[in-house]
Amino acid sequence: MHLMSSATRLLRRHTTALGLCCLLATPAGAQEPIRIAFIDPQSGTFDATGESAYKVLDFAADYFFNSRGGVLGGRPLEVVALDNKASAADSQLQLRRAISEGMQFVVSGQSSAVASALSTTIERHNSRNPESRVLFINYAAVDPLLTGADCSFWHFRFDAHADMKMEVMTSHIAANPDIRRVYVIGQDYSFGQAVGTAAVTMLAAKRPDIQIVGNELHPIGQVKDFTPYISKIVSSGADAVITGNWGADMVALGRGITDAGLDVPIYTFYAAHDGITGTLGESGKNRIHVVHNDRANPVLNDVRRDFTLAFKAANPALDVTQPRLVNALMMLVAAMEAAGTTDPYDVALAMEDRRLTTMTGEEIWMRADDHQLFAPLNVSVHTNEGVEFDSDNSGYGLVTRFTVPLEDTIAESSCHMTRPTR
Amino acid sequence: MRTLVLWAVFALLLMVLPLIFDSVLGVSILNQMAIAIVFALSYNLLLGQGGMLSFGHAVYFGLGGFLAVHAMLLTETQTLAIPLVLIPLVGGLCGLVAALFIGSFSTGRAGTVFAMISLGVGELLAASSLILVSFFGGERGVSADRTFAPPFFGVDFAQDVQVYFLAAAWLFVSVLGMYLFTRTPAGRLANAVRDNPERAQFLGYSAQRVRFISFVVAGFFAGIAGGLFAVNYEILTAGNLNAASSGQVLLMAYIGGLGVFIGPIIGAVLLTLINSLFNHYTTLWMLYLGLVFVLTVMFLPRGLTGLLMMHRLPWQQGRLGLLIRPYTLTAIPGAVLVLSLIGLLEMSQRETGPFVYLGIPLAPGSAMSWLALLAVAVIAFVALRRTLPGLRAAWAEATAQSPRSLEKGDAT
Amino acid sequence: MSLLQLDNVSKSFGNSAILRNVHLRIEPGERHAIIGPNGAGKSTLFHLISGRQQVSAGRILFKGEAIHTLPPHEIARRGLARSFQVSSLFAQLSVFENLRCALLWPLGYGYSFWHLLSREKALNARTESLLDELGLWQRRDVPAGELAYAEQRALELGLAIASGAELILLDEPVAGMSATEARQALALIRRVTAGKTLVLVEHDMTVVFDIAERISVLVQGELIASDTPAAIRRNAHVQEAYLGVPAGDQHA
Amino acid sequence: MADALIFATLNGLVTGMLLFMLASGVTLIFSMMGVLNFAHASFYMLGAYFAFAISQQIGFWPALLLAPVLVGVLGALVERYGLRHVHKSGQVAELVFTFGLAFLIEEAVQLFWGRATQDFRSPAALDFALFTLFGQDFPAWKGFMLCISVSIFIGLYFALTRTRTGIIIQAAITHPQTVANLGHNVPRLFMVVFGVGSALAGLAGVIAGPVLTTFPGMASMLGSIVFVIVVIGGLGSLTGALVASLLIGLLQSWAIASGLGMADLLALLGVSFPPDHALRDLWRLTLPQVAPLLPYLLLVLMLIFRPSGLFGKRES
Repeated sequence: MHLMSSATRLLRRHTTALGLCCLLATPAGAQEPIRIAFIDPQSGTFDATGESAYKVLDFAADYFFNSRGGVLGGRPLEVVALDNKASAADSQLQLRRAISEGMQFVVSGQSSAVASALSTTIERHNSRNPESRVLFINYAAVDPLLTGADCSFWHFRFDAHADMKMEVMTSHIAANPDIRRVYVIGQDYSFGQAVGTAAVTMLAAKRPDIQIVGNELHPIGQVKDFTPYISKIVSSGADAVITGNWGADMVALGRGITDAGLDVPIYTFYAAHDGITGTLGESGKNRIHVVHNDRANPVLNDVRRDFTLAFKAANPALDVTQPRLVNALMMLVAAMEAAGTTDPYDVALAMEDRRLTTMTGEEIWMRADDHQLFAPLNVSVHTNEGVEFDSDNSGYGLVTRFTVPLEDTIAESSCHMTRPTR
Repeated sequence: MRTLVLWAVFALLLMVLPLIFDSVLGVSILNQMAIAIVFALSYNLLLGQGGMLSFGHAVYFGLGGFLAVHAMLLTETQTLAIPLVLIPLVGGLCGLVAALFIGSFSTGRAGTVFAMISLGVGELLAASSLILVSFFGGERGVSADRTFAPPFFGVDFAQDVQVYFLAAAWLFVSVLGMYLFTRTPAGRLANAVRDNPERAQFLGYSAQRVRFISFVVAGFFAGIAGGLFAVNYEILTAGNLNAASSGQVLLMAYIGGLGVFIGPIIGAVLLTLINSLFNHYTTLWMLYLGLVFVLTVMFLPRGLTGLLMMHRLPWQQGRLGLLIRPYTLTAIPGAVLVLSLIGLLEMSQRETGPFVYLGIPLAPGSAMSWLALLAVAVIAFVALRRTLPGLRAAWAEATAQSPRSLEKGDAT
Repeated sequence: MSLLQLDNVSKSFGNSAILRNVHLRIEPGERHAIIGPNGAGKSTLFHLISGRQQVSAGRILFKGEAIHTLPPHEIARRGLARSFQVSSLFAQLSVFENLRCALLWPLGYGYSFWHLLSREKALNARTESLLDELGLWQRRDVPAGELAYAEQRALELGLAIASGAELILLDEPVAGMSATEARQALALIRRVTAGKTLVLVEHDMTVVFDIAERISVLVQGELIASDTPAAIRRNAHVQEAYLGVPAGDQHA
Repeated sequence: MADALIFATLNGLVTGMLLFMLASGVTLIFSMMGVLNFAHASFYMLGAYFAFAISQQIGFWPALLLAPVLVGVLGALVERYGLRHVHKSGQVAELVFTFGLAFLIEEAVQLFWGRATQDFRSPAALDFALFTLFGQDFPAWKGFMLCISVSIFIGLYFALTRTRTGIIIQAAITHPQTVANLGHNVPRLFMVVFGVGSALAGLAGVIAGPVLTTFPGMASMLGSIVFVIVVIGGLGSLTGALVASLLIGLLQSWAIASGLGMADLLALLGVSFPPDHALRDLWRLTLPQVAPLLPYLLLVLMLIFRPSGLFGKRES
């Protein structure tokens, strides 16, 4: 059995001995590094995106900044991975570790549950300890409440939320005349429910003739075999499926549908990378559609192509799974440079209403009212034709087929943020 | 008298600890330890003292925690005004009530039937926590801000250190409470029913009733631990009452040692450190934890405190000196063997780039480093095999009953 | 009114009858021995009386009240204690703890979790005196599991008599003991059960004829005789059952 | 609606038989050695991973034979050097040992194969639709699963009732000591039974791996369901395990297929509740949501009212 290594998590440079917690004495001599805490699951079995996301962020920090003289006059960026084991309690522990070691920026996004817990904790921490404030960069948790009812001055989201993605998805479906019966199935929790309700309301508005033939919720992480659900989909005569599933639930559902010989488009949020593309492979071709704010293929410019090639060279077994992380890092650094400091309050102000051209050549904008990022949203298809960068080294990858420009993705803000004083 | 001194030292230690480990991380680990100790001790009331192996003890911890966080939420929205100091008691009462209900039908038998019922109830509640969203808050859980509670002598518990003192106070009360319980008729009968349920019946006691009392008391203290969790983390999620949390407390009690009262305390401290610190240095910490656990079950059935207790006999006979030399002789190759094996495992996780292991630069790519580590491991293993018999002999001699102590004991 | 009364008690597992309509009367203060070859159902009889097993038919009255439907702990509370053929002790608890547990119910502690055992003077004093009576003083803090065989039998007896029960059932108290040990155990039994009603099952005939005032003989689940020791010695049926000598004439 | 029900029944059979293959091993091991093997589902996972690794080198069919044998040998070694050693410290220690073992195997699998889902596919030869019912294909692979598990049941049943070792095993189920007194080497018998039980789990892993996705969490997903089946079926009874497995498989499948819920029940009774009612979660409850709960509910009820299970010969 060839010893395949998966979790490469080398702590770049730490001086703490294994004591209970004798603190980090950062060497004063060399330019003091700006340390960014990456709090996502590194262990646990349900979903493995935590590690590949860390590699992308860590590599981007070196590739774009450290190798080019650092930030704020030569200070290197250092990304420290902290394992939260996908639990709210452990996220708090790791947050406290980050604060102990003087980190002022936290990047996380694995699940909406952890993100909302972290956002509330940071809001409380900042109001109780003004001297050690922390800024929260959410790169993937899509629960609309995070920039809606539960929005916070210290939380910035670098991904479109569920309703925005549903707008794009339902527009793409509406544009397809031969879809008349849509089946919605999701995991029984806030995100799954949000996708369900959004699908029903938006399709009713855009294509009243489309019939929602099923709106099913299944327990998260409990379903071993999706066949009973699939036989319901088949008997409903659906000619399109919408699902927000991720991890093992996405793989099992995707494979179940394709195994049953159901040749219908499946609209998803997370049906790519970390073993999912490889596992779906041929049976998913031209069926799996993913709504996301990235353009894996065709690549628009050389900056993105060079970055991806460099990343693949350094990590052959991994893919650039979360390009949003690079966008977030670039905007964060731009705000630091503009504010001339790493103080979270000033960086937050500088980031509000900021526009930036990403490595993929697209323009993104961070709205000030609710700290929600807007970027062009795409519908890409799982195929092996026209794929310059595949995932899981499977020959299959995502090719963008439908794009909605930034302006059209803007949804009005429902956030009433309590803005802290200096 | 001697126990009074011990309790005073314990109280003093609790006061001093936050001064030594005063960093934000240090205090939060201490808080976590306090919660884990109360939870592990309440578990040992069932397993170590009462002989009831439960795979669902996190149910009482979780339910207590959820009710506590709901109480904090009601205080936050001004419908109630419960001081934060009493929140753990709210958790405890909820754990008590849950144990009253579940204990009524599960304490009929100990052994496998009890274990299976506890597993069934645990899984039942964990699965339903994602359905009853109004109480369990679905997968986002339920969160509340503790600073809205009426201040306690001017303290609003915003800072972690203040929470530490609340947790330490409850820790002291709980440990004392559970210690005293084991010194009461009901506590001592729990041991009797553990050893021989049938004989206890012939002395006038229903084994089911005795187990039931221990079960309810354990539920109460598990609820307190849940309440402390709610105060410290200000959030409860479905993960707090699933099988993994029940498994964690089983590890703590077993590695610490079931037979001795303070066993679970040592287990809780050790595992909290491993859970919060080790995962910072290696992604394989869960593997090492699994190995430590399996080896403990196989070679140290009475846990770490059991190992210490085994040394009481030679210590009483002043023969401890005999063991020092063989211990060091076996410890060195043993340590080298373990470290080299860990090195091999860690290196397997590093695909490219420099890999510095204990200060020694190694290259995962080159066969040289693998061979070197392997050679060190083999040498250490051989050395270990030669020194082990020495240790066994010394151990046999140290624990042999000296004739003098035999005469004293055999008058009939 | 006899202390213990068995009316046509029978017990069968499936279709094999272990005991068949046993009639027995035990008077207060009496020392009664039950003898019979192995497999005669003596231990089963004890299990039925002490509630460990349920009767298949018939009834058992203790102090005039029916106890054959009660669970063991309720029977024990009414003042009926028993020892076991194979020592059944609390292995991990010390000898002192074993005896103290036996005293908890009689001294009215019930299921209390509000009394601190270390502060209960009367309870501890009573336990110490019991230890002394049993001669186990030296082994006070030794876990019961580590006692020598004879010491375990002494503790077994101690647990039975600790509750101050009026009726004490002893299941082969001197089994497996040497002659001297048996003599010492017998003296101990006589001393601690003074003034109490005693029913014992025993194979050692010297012990039986030394201590028993009445003897019942159980053979293949039937009580064939219940009389004074002298009468039993002369009883033809008993000889036949024990010695296998066919009786002169078959009684009806 | 009828076609969904037929398919659900068919699928319930497939999952039921798969669960049986796991439960049969646990029942045998538990009734003979009184050991509830928490690590049994981990052997199932190992079966899937070994088959995945072997099938990459030398194809699927040899893997179908080799992987279960490998898992069986591993199981025997675990019994020989682990369980037998721990047996001395009592039943609690054994339970806790297998619990630790499950934890360890899960981490070891992640060490060797990483955390991502493995692309373990059923062999191309069986990658066609056996038949199509109302537009849904019934993959041949699931037909193959059914055949294997049915033949395992028949094989096991005859092995236990007709062969000499089978009779010894049956005897040892209820009276291990007497069997030992008759001169049979009971420890070796235990090792063989533990090995065969693990091999059965491994085989279940090989045939279920492609369908139920091979990833490190596949064991914990299935873990406790197996105990539910063993307890409900009755300790030491193979037919009990079969009936219970089918019961659970069909129950869950029908619950999902039916899609009924409290709302329909309330509508039937003509009762309605405001949407923000305190117990709104209960009124919105649907059978598919409750499906994963049912086995544990059955477990607790069975243990209270009939601890020996449906066909059990002895309690525990």
